[in-house]
Amino acid sequence: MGEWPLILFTVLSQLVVGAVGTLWLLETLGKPLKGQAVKPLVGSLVIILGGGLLISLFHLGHPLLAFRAITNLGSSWLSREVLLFSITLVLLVLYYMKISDAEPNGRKAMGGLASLVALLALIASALVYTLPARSAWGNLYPTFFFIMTAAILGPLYVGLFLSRQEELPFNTAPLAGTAALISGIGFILYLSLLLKGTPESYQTALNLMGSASFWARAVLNWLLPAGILLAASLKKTKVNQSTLAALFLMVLIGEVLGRELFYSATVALKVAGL
Amino acid sequence: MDRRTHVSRRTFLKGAAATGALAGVGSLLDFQPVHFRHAQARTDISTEVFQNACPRNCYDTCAILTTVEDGVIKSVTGNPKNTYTRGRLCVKGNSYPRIVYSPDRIKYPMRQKGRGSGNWERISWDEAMTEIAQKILDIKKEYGSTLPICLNKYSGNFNLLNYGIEGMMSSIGYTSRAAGTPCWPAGIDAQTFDFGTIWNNDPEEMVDSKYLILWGVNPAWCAVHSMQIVLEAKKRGCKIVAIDPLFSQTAVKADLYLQIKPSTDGALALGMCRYILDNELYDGDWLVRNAKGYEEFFGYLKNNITVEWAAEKTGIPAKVIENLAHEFASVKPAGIWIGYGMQRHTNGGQNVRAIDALVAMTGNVGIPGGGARYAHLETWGFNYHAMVHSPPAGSLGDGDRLINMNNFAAEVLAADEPPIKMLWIACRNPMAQDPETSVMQKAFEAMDLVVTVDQFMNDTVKMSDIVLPCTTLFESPGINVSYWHHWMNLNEQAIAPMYEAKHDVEIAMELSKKLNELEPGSCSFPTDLTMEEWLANEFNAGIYQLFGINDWRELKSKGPVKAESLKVAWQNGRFRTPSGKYEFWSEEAEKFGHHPLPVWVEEYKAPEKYPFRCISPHWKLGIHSQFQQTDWMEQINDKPFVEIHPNVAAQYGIHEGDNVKVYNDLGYVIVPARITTATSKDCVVVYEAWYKDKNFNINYTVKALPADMGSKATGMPGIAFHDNFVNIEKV
Amino acid sequence: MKGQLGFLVDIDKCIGCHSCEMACKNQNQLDPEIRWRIVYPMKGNSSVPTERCFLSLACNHCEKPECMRVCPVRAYTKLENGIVFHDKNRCIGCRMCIMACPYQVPQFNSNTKKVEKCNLCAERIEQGLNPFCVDGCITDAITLINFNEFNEIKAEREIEGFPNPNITNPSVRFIPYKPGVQIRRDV
Amino acid sequence: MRLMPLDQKSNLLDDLEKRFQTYLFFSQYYAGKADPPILSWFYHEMDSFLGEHPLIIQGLDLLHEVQGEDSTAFRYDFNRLFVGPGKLLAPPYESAYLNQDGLVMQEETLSVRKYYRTAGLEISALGREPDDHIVFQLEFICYLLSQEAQALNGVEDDHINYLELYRKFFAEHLMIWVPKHTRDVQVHSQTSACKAMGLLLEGFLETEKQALN
Repeated sequence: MGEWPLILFTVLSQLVVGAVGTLWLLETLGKPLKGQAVKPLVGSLVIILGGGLLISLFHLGHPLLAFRAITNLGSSWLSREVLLFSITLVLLVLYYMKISDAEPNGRKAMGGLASLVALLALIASALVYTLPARSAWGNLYPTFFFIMTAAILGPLYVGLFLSRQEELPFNTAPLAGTAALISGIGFILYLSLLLKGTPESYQTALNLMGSASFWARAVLNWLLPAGILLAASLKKTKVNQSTLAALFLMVLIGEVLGRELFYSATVALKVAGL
Repeated sequence: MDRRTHVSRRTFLKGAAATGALAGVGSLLDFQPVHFRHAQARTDISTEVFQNACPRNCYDTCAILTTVEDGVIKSVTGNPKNTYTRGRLCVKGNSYPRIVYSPDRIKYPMRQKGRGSGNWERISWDEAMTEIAQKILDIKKEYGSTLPICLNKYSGNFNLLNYGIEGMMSSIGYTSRAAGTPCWPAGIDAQTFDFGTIWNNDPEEMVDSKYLILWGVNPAWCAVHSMQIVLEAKKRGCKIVAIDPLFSQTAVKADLYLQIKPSTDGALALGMCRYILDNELYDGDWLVRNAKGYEEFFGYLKNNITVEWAAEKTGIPAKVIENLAHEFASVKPAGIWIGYGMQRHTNGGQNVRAIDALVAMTGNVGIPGGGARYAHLETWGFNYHAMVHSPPAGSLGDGDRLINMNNFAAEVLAADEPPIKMLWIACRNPMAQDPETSVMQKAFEAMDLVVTVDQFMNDTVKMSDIVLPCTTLFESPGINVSYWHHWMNLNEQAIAPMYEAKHDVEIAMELSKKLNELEPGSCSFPTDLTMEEWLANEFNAGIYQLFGINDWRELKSKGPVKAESLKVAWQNGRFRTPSGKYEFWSEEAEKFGHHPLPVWVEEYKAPEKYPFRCISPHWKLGIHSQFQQTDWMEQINDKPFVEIHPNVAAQYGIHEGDNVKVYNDLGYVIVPARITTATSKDCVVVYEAWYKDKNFNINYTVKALPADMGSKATGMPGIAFHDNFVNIEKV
Repeated sequence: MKGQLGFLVDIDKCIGCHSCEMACKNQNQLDPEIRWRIVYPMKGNSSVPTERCFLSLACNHCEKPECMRVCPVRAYTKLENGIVFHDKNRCIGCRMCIMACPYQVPQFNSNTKKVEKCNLCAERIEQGLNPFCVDGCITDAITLINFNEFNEIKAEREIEGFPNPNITNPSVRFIPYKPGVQIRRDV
Repeated sequence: MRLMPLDQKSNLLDDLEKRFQTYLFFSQYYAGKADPPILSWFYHEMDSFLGEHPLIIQGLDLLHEVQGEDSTAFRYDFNRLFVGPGKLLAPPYESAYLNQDGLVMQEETLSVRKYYRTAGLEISALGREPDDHIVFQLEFICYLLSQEAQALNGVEDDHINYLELYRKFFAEHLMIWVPKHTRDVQVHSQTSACKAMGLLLEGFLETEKQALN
């Protein structure tokens, strides 16, 4: 359980990536949103990402030397991740400063740029864990899972934040519901891949399925959001704000549990037989 | 804070003066620190390398080089000048600095109020010596002799100077002594009957063997440097055979491994002898020239032994025995290394004699690469000046009273006229290592005074009244030789003794001074020699000649030296038996109650209630109760365990790691199971060791059952540690 | 010296005595929880019981070291003699290398809060000496080899218990255990 | 450099005196020269300048109870904590806390040795006792304070800035390990005397840390 800084950082940063992307979609597909509604949202993303980056420092033995971590851009995805998320943070701040009702196009471009860099940062983050030494990770799944985390948490967060103040061009909740469904199905495929893989993959799958928090997560993170949100969108009813808040909280807990398992259940290559 | 009153500066200074008085060290403006001195001028902090010698009771008795900087040990390594040690240390030797600098060492003389209470007070050396000396004098007065004082000292430190502790005891009068050895006596007697004494070829020339049987010996754990020699011999084409009831680390490396039923080694050797006899593969010439009684031996074989019988006894197929006998008798030189484990049985001595006979009848005695290798004492011809002292004039009695070390607890309790009232323990941890631990507890409880000299708190120290801190090998000089290889290693003092630790000889001198102060003439132990003088006094012309030096000080520059002339044991054919020949027929053996021939003696059988033989061999991360307790060893392994065969485990529903109670009438231990095919269905294995802070001691189950031999050479029979029968259950 | 240094581990000779590990610890003055070289006991099979066969491993100084690839601070460098050198001064204790090494070689020192590992006694190599483990091995089971000159045919690149060498191409070779004839009672 | 006065009324020499006496007392205590009667004397005579740190208040309250306490129980407790022969429950060695292996005579001990040498001293039992034993460290500070006082009085004309050395030694050694040690004392002591002395020492060092900053 020593990986809490990483768990929080990855989940929070992915929330931000999802949120900034959702916001950009909203701004692009509809008419510009009101600056006074968007500004606090972007401000909150700055705080969350900044906080996440700060938390991630506690993973280091020497947090004060963290600035060194961008010195191996040539081959280290960790260096690239740190750099890209730092740029994302800067872009978000610029974005925040640009938000005013006077000039919507410039801020849209800035939002687009921030979303793009944020997505790249997220992919870099996933590639950090794409390690051949860990057969459960050495594939496309870390990237898939990280994107899905962003795709579930982001729309929910933005929807929750904006729903009271703004009439949105489209409902963000079904987006999250669909992502939850895809994420859940993706995980079933992932498990079957692990069970057929190396002994270490197999053991990882057993660790996952044998853990209570895995099943808690399945309910909180996949079944309930997918069920509630998709049912609501089929019935064309709007999810009320308190349900949305409850769902967001459930998903956040589910993602954190899932990320904890991502680190703790994974079995490294075994040396020797014992 | 209301109740606290502010004192004026005047009152305060009055108080301060009182502190000063308490300290006796003056005041702020006139302060002389008591624990400091002016730093001695030094331009640089020098690095020095010292020679040390590992003094543990171990075949390898390694030569060590110790790097010291500014008076502190930086590292230890093997001394490459010793071609046996080859500049390498074993896992234990490499961990030495951790022992010297553990903050948990016993630092000062301490007295316990209430044995086992943990209530210790620090006392000065003078107080300690006064109390002990007074007790000795009181005992002498009350009982008219010093016989109620009993010494239990053995091999925790095998430095020659540590025999000074025996010398100290001799110097106060006749005392009671733990006599004998728990280690190897049955085998010594066996070889003494056969050859006249123990003497093995230089182990370094084992590389020249063509055929080598490692019989009941596990050098991969207990003599690692010899394992290298064995592997080198194997590389050069020597066939390595391991015979052992356990699939030991050594057996794993052999060309051929035979899993023999425990305690039936003699049957296998005799079966082989019979085959060799029938097929006329023996060395007739050698027998005619060198042996006494081989005709009788051949007669015994013909009338009593068959290969089929041996197969039945040992569990080894007849065909395999025949092959083995054939190969062994057809290749020269062929040798056998006889381990100590295989003689810790009620028929252990006889089994060794049978193996000796096998080596002798094939003419492999007295040749390079051959031999019935067991041990030797040929390099041990020192003066024992520290040890040999006469009692003071007027001492009553006619000699020391011997207490069997292998049944120490019971014999101490039974001693009468006079009873034993005081114990002095040095270089031993009997509470952890001796059989029948619960009886040992009672024996300690019955004493008036128990003095233990040690480096760390252990089960024995816990049961003592006074504990005295002793030096490690790096803190006192000495000299070490081996009972296996032929080297002599000088041990230099590399660092100052930590805290108030003293060497056994220094303790003896202190006690002698105190005794004579309280009652002049009560102790004859010299008090005015330096440690170097004590060392010098151990040497004599014979030793110098054997090792090719003129003065022991040469060792300081020369490093370790080897007795080259001893290389091949019995090459000259002059055996030290009464007949001067190798004795198949030994009247000496008969005198000690044995059959004169190496005959088969039935092994000790499992009682119905306790179907498993519990073998408790040595453990690779420690030697007896030393080393396993250090943190580096704990990193590798930190718990004892019992090895159980998979079939037995299945039968008892035991899984890997389950706690298993190993018990018999005497007691029990509870240890986790390790399920392994390294043992057989009729044996469980628990390695003997002392673990820090763990309630584990296999000796709670071990009965003080004597081995068949040992009385001739060591004064007492050995102990049949491996004839221990137990039952197991999952808990 | 140029080339690729590495270890030849003769499992047939190794008796699992831990002297190599302890010599390393003693001479390099390591903290007790840190083991630059580890003697791994192997699970048994039909010819050898559990814990009677061992795999002694230190850093394998891989040709394509994962630790070096993933390290964000360039604490790892590959010296011209092939040693994968870890510089404690640069390390910030992110533990990325611990995740990435297929052989679990880098270890986190909770005292220094940095990672450390075997540097193949680089300073000794410069003086023409062997690493401490090689000199400390009682049975000569560990040899320092230079892959530029190495052509021992008995040496294996892959062996049971040793993780897939195709990831990093480790600079270690093994001579496998050759069991003798065994006459065992209860197998 | 000037010390923050412990009490605004006093002058520097007074400050030095108080510190000196306190360190001296603790060093005497650890050298095994104090027993409950002396400790209760300490309680009566010295509480005035130990400051108001909560640990000190707590310690003094506890020390108040010591007067009737059994000297032998205190002695056994003291030995279990600091002397032996068993595993020490609160080893009085810096290295036992700072050395990762808990060994003495390692880097940590030698760095203390270096400090002593900077002031021209070394322990008389060099190589026999670990230089970082608390008795030596406390006595060393007494020496530094005394040298500083003598310099102030013009008795000694030395180039060493003893006060600076004290401040550094305090920050780099005493303060780094003694709080860990006194916490061990809290956990393992069985008598009020040992417990109280642990609290007082920790409280005094805390006060001093603030004064030195």
